[in-house]
Parts: sequence; structure tokens; C-alpha cells
Amino acid sequence: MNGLSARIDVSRGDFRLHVDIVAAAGRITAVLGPNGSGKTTLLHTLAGLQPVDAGRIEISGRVLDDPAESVFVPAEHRRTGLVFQDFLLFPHLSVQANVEFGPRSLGLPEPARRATEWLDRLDVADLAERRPSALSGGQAQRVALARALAADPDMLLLDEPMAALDASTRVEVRRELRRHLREFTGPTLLVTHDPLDALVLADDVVVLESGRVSQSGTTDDVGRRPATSYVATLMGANLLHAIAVDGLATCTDGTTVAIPDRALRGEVIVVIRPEAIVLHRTPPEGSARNVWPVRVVDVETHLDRSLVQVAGPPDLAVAVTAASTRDLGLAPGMQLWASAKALDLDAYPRSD
Amino acid sequence: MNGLSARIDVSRGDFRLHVDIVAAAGRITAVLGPNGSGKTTLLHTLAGLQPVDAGRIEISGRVLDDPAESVFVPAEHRRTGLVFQDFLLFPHLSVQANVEFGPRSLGLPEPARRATEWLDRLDVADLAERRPSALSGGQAQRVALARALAADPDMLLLDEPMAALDASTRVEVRRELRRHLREFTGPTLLVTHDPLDALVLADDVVVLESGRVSQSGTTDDVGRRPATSYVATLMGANLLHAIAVDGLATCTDGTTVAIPDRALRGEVIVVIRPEAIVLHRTPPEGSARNVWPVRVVDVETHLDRSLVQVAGPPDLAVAVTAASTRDLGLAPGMQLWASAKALDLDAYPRSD
Amino acid sequence: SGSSGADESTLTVSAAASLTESFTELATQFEADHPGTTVRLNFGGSSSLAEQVVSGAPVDVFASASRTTMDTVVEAGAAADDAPTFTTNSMTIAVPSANRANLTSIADLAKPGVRVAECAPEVPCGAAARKTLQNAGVTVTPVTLDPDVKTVLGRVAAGEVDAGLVYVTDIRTANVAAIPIPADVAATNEYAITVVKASPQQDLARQFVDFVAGPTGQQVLATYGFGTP
Amino acid sequence: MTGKRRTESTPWYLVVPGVVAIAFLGLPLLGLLLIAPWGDLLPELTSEEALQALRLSLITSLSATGLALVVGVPLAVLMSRTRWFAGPWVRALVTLPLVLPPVVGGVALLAAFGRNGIAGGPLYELAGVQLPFTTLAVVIAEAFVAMPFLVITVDGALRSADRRLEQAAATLGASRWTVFRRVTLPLIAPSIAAGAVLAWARALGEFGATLTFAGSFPGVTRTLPLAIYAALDVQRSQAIALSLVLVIVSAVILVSLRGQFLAGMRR
Amino acid sequence: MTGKRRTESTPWYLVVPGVVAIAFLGLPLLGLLLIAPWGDLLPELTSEEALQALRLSLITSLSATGLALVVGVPLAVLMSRTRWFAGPWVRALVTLPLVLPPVVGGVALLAAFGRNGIAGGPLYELAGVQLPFTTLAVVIAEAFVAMPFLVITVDGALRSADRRLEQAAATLGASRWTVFRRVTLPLIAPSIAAGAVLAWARALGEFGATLTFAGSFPGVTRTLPLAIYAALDVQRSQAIALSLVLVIVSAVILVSLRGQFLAGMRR
Ligand SMILES: Nc1ncnc2c1ncn2[C@@H]1O[C@H](COP(=O)(O)OP(=O)(O)OP(=O)(O)O)[C@@H](O)[C@H]1O
Ligand SMILES: Nc1ncnc2c1ncn2[C@@H]1O[C@H](COP(=O)(O)OP(=O)(O)OP(=O)(O)O)[C@@H](O)[C@H]1O
Ligand SMILES: [Mg+2]
Ligand SMILES: [Mg+2]
Repeated sequence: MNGLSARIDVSRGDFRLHVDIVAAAGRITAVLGPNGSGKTTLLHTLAGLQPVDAGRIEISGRVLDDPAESVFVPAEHRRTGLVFQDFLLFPHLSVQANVEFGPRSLGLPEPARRATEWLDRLDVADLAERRPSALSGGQAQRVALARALAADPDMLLLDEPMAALDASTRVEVRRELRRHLREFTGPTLLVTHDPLDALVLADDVVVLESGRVSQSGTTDDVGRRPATSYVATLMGANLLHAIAVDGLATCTDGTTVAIPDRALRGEVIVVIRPEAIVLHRTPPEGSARNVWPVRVVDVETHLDRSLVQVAGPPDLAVAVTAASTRDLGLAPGMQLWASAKALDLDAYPRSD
Repeated sequence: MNGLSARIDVSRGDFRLHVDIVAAAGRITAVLGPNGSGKTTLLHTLAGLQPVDAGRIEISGRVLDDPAESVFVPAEHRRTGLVFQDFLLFPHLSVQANVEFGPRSLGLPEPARRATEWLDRLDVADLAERRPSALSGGQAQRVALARALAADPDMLLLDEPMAALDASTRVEVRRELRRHLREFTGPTLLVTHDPLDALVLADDVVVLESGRVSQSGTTDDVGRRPATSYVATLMGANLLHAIAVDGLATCTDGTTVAIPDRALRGEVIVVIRPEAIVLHRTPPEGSARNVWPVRVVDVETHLDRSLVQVAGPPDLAVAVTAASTRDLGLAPGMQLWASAKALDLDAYPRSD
Repeated sequence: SGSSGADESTLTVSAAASLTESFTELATQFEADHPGTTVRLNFGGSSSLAEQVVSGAPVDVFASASRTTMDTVVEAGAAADDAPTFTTNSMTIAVPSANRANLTSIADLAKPGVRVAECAPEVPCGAAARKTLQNAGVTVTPVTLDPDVKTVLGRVAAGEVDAGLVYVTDIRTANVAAIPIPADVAATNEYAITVVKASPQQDLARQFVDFVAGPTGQQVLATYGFGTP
Repeated sequence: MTGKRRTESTPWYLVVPGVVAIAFLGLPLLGLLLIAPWGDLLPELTSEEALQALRLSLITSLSATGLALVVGVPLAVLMSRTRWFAGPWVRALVTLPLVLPPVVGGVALLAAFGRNGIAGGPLYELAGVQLPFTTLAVVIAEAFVAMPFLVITVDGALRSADRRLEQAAATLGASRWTVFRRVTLPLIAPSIAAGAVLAWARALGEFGATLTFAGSFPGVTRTLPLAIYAALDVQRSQAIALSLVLVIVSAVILVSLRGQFLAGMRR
Repeated sequence: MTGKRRTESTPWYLVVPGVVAIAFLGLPLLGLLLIAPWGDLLPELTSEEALQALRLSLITSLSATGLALVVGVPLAVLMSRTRWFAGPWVRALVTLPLVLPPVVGGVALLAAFGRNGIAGGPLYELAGVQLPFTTLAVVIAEAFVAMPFLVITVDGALRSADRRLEQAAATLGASRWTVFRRVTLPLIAPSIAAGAVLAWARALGEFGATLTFAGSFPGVTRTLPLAIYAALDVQRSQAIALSLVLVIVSAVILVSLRGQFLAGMRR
């Protein structure tokens, strides 16, 4: 296969990471997952900072790590551009020297020019003479990104490369990154907590939960058909596990949901967008077939939109306009009815 | 005044922070700003880690720093709960001991119980016996937050307290924080890069740019009426500086924009939401009075929505549905027309 | 301190290191002659012992391997008497017991390739060595000029030098053999002894000094190679 | 197989000089073991004199290390944290005892604390106290030569420690003393341990300054190195046996300390 | 006014022991200055013998420091980075020369590198080379006693350094050698400097092992401390004058080194 293919079994303390990952060359794979799910561990293992206990790491046919064959290519021969979650800039070198470090180590031509170019692209060229200790958090992150990219890697491993960037810089860096990554011929793994980063930058998504892959696929597939509540929450949707019979899905919590596809049978996942749910003070009459009595748990007000958490069953996140919030007089503890049209929700077979 | 009032003039290397900040007790003030704009410097100065060169810091009538009066209250007597951008957990202490550190230092009753309680609330109680080096990034951040909150501070200074949290944890922590901060009687300053954090959590917003305050006010005001492009971008809107006469605003780049309020005169700011702009392959006919020829610079595709950057004048961000993207065959370099209804945009006097 | 009661008393004697064995034997005999008395012996380089005595160290008797060193104590007013010479010591040639350089006389020291150690000219044993070589009419370039005789002896014992100029009384270990020097050539050294002025037990100290200078003392010293003054 | 897969492999350009260093330090010790009079060792080990000297050496070297810790660590903290103490003069003052040949150090100690010394004089006149030739004098001499090792090691560690952790502690309401005790000290614990071992080892082997300042009286001031020196001319093999006692005792202590020492060093 | 506003103030519980430490180290030096024969100093300073000894001392102590650096730093790296060298035996081996009284150290060096020693014997038999009584022997003796200070200081620093920076360098394609040269070494530069100063100071003051192993011949092996010792018995004031030369030269070197030394220490 052209790209990365890895079977990894590795431990850190009590934690065990046990995953199969494939990342195609020229494509960007977003790695999502809750805190402590093993994303950083995965990247470090791929970069050669930790050998696998069992398994095999291969990139474009070249074996990087395989205990069975006694192969272990050390980090310095892997050409992986790793951006560390906490940057790890060299404190004794200037920003310029930090970025030149990779090109120099690899004997690339014109290291100084390369460094300047990357600092320029990430808009931190004016900090070239600074020591890392004199950088703000976001500046340090951009320098770390420049340092990894300047080393002209075969595979890019980015551990939350934009977490410390301010919102507008992030848009720019994301754009810059997208441009560069489009030219980049190797596989890219991008750890991020921002679903928008994943949606905008990534072609594929791998979701880790507790050291295992809980879902993977193209960004679209995962975005549209989340397989776990974690992914659904990430994508801003509600997810229910249910058994479907003749257009009626019975959830594990006992509620029934009318779903659009009558042909669907067996274990299914029902996804309801927060915008598709309507709240009522009195039991609604009309065409909506799904109506549940709920209690308001929490109201989060954004500019002209509120996100309301309600406890059912089912527990749901509901998006309402600022106007409805006022009209309904929404407050925690209130008893309401929630309705959702069968046609406005999505149901698909569970695939695991 | 009840709360924080600070006039700060302080330098770090070439950088100079020169701001007036007011933060009311019991309210949450979000501090926004680009990387390197001085947010961290501001928080450190308020915490007493750096004395002001000139100015005065006062909280509920108590002077914390004033060179003119030779007053400087050191950090340990300020009771400010500061969450550092890079956490700064004590590497030699367990998670539990880290969180107990504040209560113990201050002689608060039952430090162990307090610590456990906060670890519990932030959902990291099971990590209590770990050393910080054995935590993932997001776990470390939650512990740092717990440590600051457990010390029962008079003023909370949070430096990107959620940057490393995964999306779903962030929702929970945000909710937990909101609940706690609602009970909290002192002023809170919250540095964040996520406009959603600001919108959801904050009552007021202060925007720093290059060491100066570029805008401040309630969250709603700032959200609805951004004063600088930075704030507009942050809020996901387009901002144009213009001079208005009789319902027509002439921008600095020469374009004219029809605006809803004919009474508005003089320097104005025009804000256009990306959703309010429509793209056409041919010059549109119809009621939209604002039509500009533009060139596509960049297309970012989300799930069912694309964000298109176009170069004019004016330069705009345009939101279109996935369907339109396909229909229009959007690609960088394409020549199009952009239109926006006068009624669908916002114009208000510039206030500085 | 020096004394600890009427019956039990401790006499502290500081003596030059070269007196270690002879004085240990003498002390045992003195203790036998004076029941209830313990003699505590403190050996060291003469000049550092002298330095201690002058600085007020709790010492009752001081025996020096050098007249000059003793003179400094007398001049400093730390001696209770004029510190008579009580014995002498003369130069000899120490060689490793294997004697691989096949040395047989003092003249052999001048042969090329022979490594000789002697004391620095500033210290008594060095002065004596120089004088001895002069008397013999031999010109020797030593490889080292050591600060004390024990260092010279150590080098001979370790086989690092082929010969060393030391005192007769130093030839005591099995690793070292002596090549005698004719009496008219070998330089001698005077040993002096005194009661320390600050000693709280002048009588007992005086008795010890007299004992060493007396017939028993001289006899014991002679068995270790010392000469009579 | 796993050997090949270890991420750390030892590059030759480090192993070659490293092995040279080990040979360089190890050969003399090996030589000492070879020429050692093993037959004499057991009687020597249990002889009253050797035990007395050993006991005295352990007591004084540990006391000197304690003294060095109590005043040396604060000095190191001041040197790295305040402008005045960071000056070149304090630094020179701390380093100079290292260069003084021990015997001269002893002379200097006499000039300071002897009966006629600048501090010892008044002490004698007013209180009748004489330091030289007492066990306390041994402790002082050992502390004088050993303290600089501790101070320089700890000072270096403090300079490279992250001061921001101390700031974090201050924002949590910790007083300076609490910060010092619960953050600064634990963070540099490995270096304090290393410095204390250096100082202790130096104190244990100290000879010249002790001899000059404290004399060499069995049971009072004759530590093991002095006993070794005293034996060197007469009974060379006894001296070597005593040296072995010193080496073995230190080795046992160092190896048994190791667990705790390394624990402190781990981060 | 600004004084009051400084964020760092010096707490008394550090200042009191700190000042005690300074007095403790400073009084003997002051005492030495007071009893110094200032009149003799100038002639002494310019006497051929003193200059010769000083020159020899500087050359040998710097060579010994160089030798210690070249083999000691790699050893420290191995000790902190590989399992084998991190064992208790290597650690004990490195620490033991510290406890050996210098004279015994000299005996041990003879047993290893002397004419009849385990390494020196073959050397003499096969190549006719004899180390003792040469200037090289002085360097060896000084390096033997000084190297442990360097190794222990550097090892400690390496243990507390952040190894993840080395990992970061490796992911950027840096070979082990590049990582060592451009990351590891610069990061611990302050500790290497501190260790080198300790080792140099110890080498400069070294006396016992040098005397025993190398002898004491003017111009060849008689370093300044040996000259001082030789003079101590007979010409005490000359000895003190020579000691002052040593102290002053070291002070001048330390103070002038300071700038660079501290620069290395700054983070
Ligand atoms: N040295 C260690 N000892 C024990 N457990 C460890 C160690 N290092 C990491 N862990 C645990 O391994 C798990 C995975 O950590 P990892 O850093 O890979 O998570 P992550 O997915 O990157 O999380 P985050 O989003 O918070 O950065 C976590 O639960 C963490 O607590
Ligand atoms: N020690 C220093 N010397 C010189 N300049 C410094 C120093 N420390 C910080 N700066 C500069 O001060 C400015 C403000 O830094 P600060 O950390 O307050 O920014 P920030 O707003 O927190 O940014 P970020 O969002 O990236 O964390 C930055 O431009 C930074 O480069
Ligand atoms: Mg991580
Ligand atoms: Mg910041």
C-alpha cells in the first residue's frame, strides 16, 4: 500500500494502545478522541520514540517497526515531521536556529533560506532572533509547526498543531496548512480537538476511544454517520442506539423513535440534529410523530441561538433561537415536550 | 468599585502592554486577542508575577500594585487563581498533592477533601495518584484548573483553560465552569481563543491587539458590533470601514455598499454575515442592491456547507451550501458576482 | 588534656614519625614503671608537631627529629628547658629488596639510568643527603626531591626508584634493603627532646624525658639503629 | 532480539572514551586491591585503633556534611536568587577553598579559628574555648573543604531549575518559606543529594587541613586518613589495609544509598 | 522606592545561614591574608621557582581538566543514558576516588601505572616507558582525583534534563552525534562548566596523589602545592606567600571566567 499502515500494540503505564491504522499517501487523516484516549501515544509510536510491543508499522512498503522481524528504524531515520503537543522548542537556540535544525541535520541545501521561508509562511519571521522563552504560546506553536515542516518530512504527525492559535490566526494557518498539505505527497496524521479542523482539513478520520479505534472512514462518512456518542457530540448531534422494526426504533432507554426508512431492521443508530428538535410548553399536536416529555437541564446562550440540554429519556441537545428562548422562558428544571419529525432525523445500521 | 480596576503599563523585552481594564465582581470577562497581543502578560501582571512599570491595580478598593504609592502586594498575598497557559503542574507531586497545594498553603480546612472534590468535578479523580508526567495534555489541563479553583481565590485568571480539552470534555468543563463561576463572587478573567467560550461563558469581553485594548463591552455588544476586523473575523463576520451618506457607505477600498439605515452619517462600520452573501456565475438581476465582481481565493468545505474566500474589492468570506458549491463548480481563481441585500447587513457608527 | 586525676594520669608525647617503634616500646616500659600512667603517643612530621606545640596543642613532651625544628619551639618560648639532643641518626642507601639495578656502593648512584630519590634540600633529611653525597664526592641527579623521608622510603619499597637516601632507622620493612655508607661519609642528624612549657604535669613529663635520655632509653633506641649523641 | 530493538543504543564515540574513563578510574583501584595485604585485613579491620579511627571518620564526615547542608544550601539559594549574593566575590569566595592546598587550608583555619586567630582569639579570651585539636576542629576542617562542592552543585541546579514553578506556587498562596520547602527544595533534591555525596566523600577523605588544624590524636582527631598517613612510613601494608577499609566502607554506604539517591534523581 | 517593590526579597531564614556560610568560608581566607608576609610577596611572586611552579600548575591542571572533559563527559552521558553504565558499580567506581585520601590515591596510581603496576609494568617492559616522575604523571594524578567531580556533576544534570528535547531532535533527522553535540551538550553546558571549574580547582590544589605518583622535582613535577608543602616546614612565610599566589591566580581566573560561565548558566 502506498502510505502508512500500522498495527500497533503498545503500553504506557496502565494504559494500552491497541489499534490498526491506515493513512493513505497524499491524504490527511484526522485523529480525534477524548483526552487520554492515546492520540499522542499513537503519534510518538509512529515517530519511533517508542517501539511497539507487538504489531508492525510500514510506510509505502518500508517496514519501520516489527518486533517479529527484529526491525526497528530509529526516529532519526524515519523522516517524520512531528509537532509535539507542548512544542518542545530547543530553549538554547533562537527561533531561526530551531527551524534550521532539521534541514541542517539532514544536510538539506540552504537551511537558512528554508527556515526563513517557513517562518515567513507562518507569519513569525519577525521573531527569528528570539529565544523560545520570549515567545507567547501561539507564537511558540507556529514556530514548532515551521520547524517540523522545514525538515521536509515523508510523513507528517501533527499533535494539536493549532490549539494555542488565536481564532483568526488559526484560519490563516489552517489555510496555509491546507495549501501545503495538498502539495504534500506523504500521509498526514492530524490530532485535533476542533471538529472544524477535521472537517476542513482532513480527508479521513480515525476516532480513538480508550486506546482503541471506535470509528474510522472518510470525513464525510464519519461526520454524517457517527458510530458513537462521542463522535456525535463532536459533530454537534444527538445519537441514540436502537433496534429498528418497520420504521420504529426502540432505544436502549425504552423510548421509541419513528424513523424515515421503514426497510431498516436490527441494531441501528439514530442521529438527530439539535436544530431538528422543537420544544413546546404543551403536548404538541400535528404531524411530528416523535414527542417526548423532557426536563430542561441547562441552557447555553450564544449570540442569537441557545443550546438547551434536556433530560428525557431520551437525553438531547436542542438548538433554539434566542426568540424561542425568551418566548418559552427556558430555565433549568422546566418540564417541556420535545418533538422531532421522522423525516428530519437519520437512522443507519450499526456497523461494528 | 466592586471588582477589578487596573491601569497597567508594563514591558517584556520590546513588547509593551498598556491597558485599562475593568472587571466587575461576579462577572466573567473574556480576554480575546491575537497571539502575542499581551493576554498572558496581562494575567501575570494581575497575579503579581510582574510589577507594573506605571499604573495601578486595585481590587474591591484594595490596592495591589501602585508604584506611585510604593505598594506592591506579592503574588502569595493576592489570592488570585491563575491557570497557566502551559499548566505548570509541580512535577514532583502527585495530582492529588498538586491540587492540595493551594488549600494547604493557605491553611484552608480539609485540604484533601477539597482537592478530591475538585478533581471529581473535573472528572480526573481516578488520576489522583499519578505524577504530572504520566498525564495526557488534556488531563494535565483539567488538573491545573482544579488546582487553581481549589485554592478558593478572590479573583480568577484563566489562561486558555480549555485549549487542550477535547470537544466533548470541553462542553462539560465549560458547563462545570459556568456553574462554578456563577457562584463565584469575585471577578474572573478568561483568556480564550474560542469565540464560543467567550459567547457562552462571558458577560463582558475585552479585546487586546498589540498590547492595547481595541474593543471592550458586553459580550452581546462586542459580538453584534465588532469594532475591528479581528473581532469580526472572530465572530465569523465580514467587516468594512466606510463613510456613510444617505444610505450609501463608501469603503476605504472604494467599493460602495447600500446600508439599511439612511439616517447614518460619517464614519461607520459595515458588518456582513457570510450567510447573507449570495454568489452568482452571471451578474444577478433582482432586488439586491449590493453586487460586486469577485474572484474565488479559497474554498473550505465542511460537512454540508462551504466557506468561500473571495477577493474583491471588497474581500469577503461567503458561506454557501454544499449544493451551491457543486452547482457553481467553485474553485480558486473563478470569477463570480457576489450580492448582499441591504437589509441583511448591519451598519453602525465607528466609536473610537 | 594531659591529666585526669591523682592516680590516673595521661602523658601526651608528640614525637617525630621516625621514633614510632622505639617510642612505642619505651612508652610501654614507662607505663610499667609508673602504674596508673598512660602514655598517649602522637607521631608526625617534626615541623607540624612543632607547629601544634607552639599553637597550644595539649602536649606534655615533644621529641623532634631535627635540631633546627626544635630551635623554633625553644625560640617561641614553648619549651620548658633547653631541649638537649638525646640521640642521632645517620644516612644510608635504601634499595628495593630485589635490587634490580645491582647497586653496591654510594658511587653506583651516579651511574646513568639509575633513579634516585632524596629529600628536598630544605628539609633535614635532604640536607643530610646532600652532605653525604658531597662527602662521598658523587654527583647525582635525583628524579624527585621529596618533602619527607617516608615518601622516599615509599618509592623504594614500591620499586619505583632504584635507590633512596634515608636514615638508618628507616630500613625496617622487608621490601627494602640497605647499602651501608661508611661512617665518615654518612651525615648524621640530631634528635632533641623537651618538656612542653604549657604542660600541666611538668614532673611526670620530666620523668619521661629523663627516662628516654637515660640508659634504658638509649639501649632501646640503639636496637632500632639510633646512635648515641 | 529485544536488544536490537532498544531505542537507546550506545554510540561508539561515547563508549570508547567512556571505557577509557572507567579504565582510568578503575585500574588504580584494582591495583590497590592487588597489592593489598589481604591477610592483614581482618585483624586490621577489627583492631581497636582502626575501629576508633573509622568511627571518628564517620561521625566527623557526617557532621561536616550536615553543617555544609545547613548553611550551604541557603547560601546556594541566595547566590542564585538575589543580586547581592550572586556577585563575583561571593562566587570566588565559594570556589577558592577548592584551590587551596589542604595544608594551607589548615593554616588559614588556624589563622581564623586558632588560639591567636581573628575569631578564635576573642573566643579564647572571652570564653576560654579553644577549637584546635578537638573533634569539633576536625568537623570544621572537613566542612571548610567540603562545603564548596555542595554549594556549587546546588547553585548550578537552582540556576537551571524552572523558576516559573515557584511563581505558580506563589499564586496558590504559598509563602516564601512554603515555596522553598515544598517546591524549590524537592525540585533540586537530586542535586542536593549529589552535592551532599560529593561533600561527604571529600570530608571523609580529608587529610591535610585536618592534620594542620586539628592535629592527629587517636580517638579525638585521628580520622582514618590520618591513621593511614601515620601508618604509611612504618607499616605500609597496614596503611593499605586501612585504605581498603575506607574504600570498602564508602562503597557499601554509596551502594546502599544508591536506591534512595537515584529515587531522588528520577523525575 | 523601587527597592520595596522588587518581587524578590531575601527571607531572613536564608540570609542568616547564608551569612554564616560566607563567614565560615571567608574568615580563613581573611586570616590567611592577615598573616601573609606582604613584604615577601612581590619577590616571591617573581622568583624563578614560584613562576616555574605556577606555570607547571596551570599547564597540568588545565590538561587534567581537558582530559577529564574528554573522557568524563562521555562517561557521564553513558551513565545517565544506558542501563549497563548506570549500574551501581560504575557509580561506586566514579565516587570512590573522592574518598581515597590523596596519598593512597597515589599509591593506587603506582599500583596501576607505576614501573611495577598492572598497566605500567607491561608498558615499561615492552616500550621502556616510565610514567612516574614525568609531567604526564602529574596530569594523570590530577585527572584521577578531579574527574569524579566532573562526572558526578554532569551525570546529575543529564538526569534532570528533559530527554524529550533529544527525542524532538531525533524526529528532525538528527543523528545521535548531532543530537549530542547540538542539543544534549548545550543544554547541560552550565553543569559542564560548573563541573569543569570544580575539577580544575581540585586539580590545581591537588597535592598528595601527585607527590606519591609523580614525585616533586622543580620544573618537572613540582607544582605550586608541592612547592608550598616543601616550603611549609622550613620557610613558612614563603609557603604562605606561595599560597597567596595560588589563591590570587585562581581568583583572577575565576572572576574573569565568570562572565562566560554565567552566560552558560543562564537559560
Ligand atoms: N508515563 C505514563 N504512565 C502511565 N500512564 C500514562 C503515561 N503517559 C501517558 N499515560 C496515559 O496514557 C493515556 C494516553 O495518553 P495520551 O497522551 O496518548 O492521550 P491523548 O489522546 O494524547 O490525550 P490528550 O488529548 O489529553 O492530549 C492517558 O490516559 C495517560 O494518562
Ligand atoms: N521575555 C520576553 N522578551 C521579549 N518579548 C517577550 C518576552 N515574553 C513575551 N514577549 C512578547 O510579548 C508579547 C506578549 O506575549 P503574551 O505571552 O502576553 O501574548 P499572548 O497574548 O498571551 O499570546 P498567545 O495567545 O500566543 O498566548 C509577545 O509578542 C511575545 O513575543
Ligand atoms: Mg495528547
Ligand atoms: Mg498567552
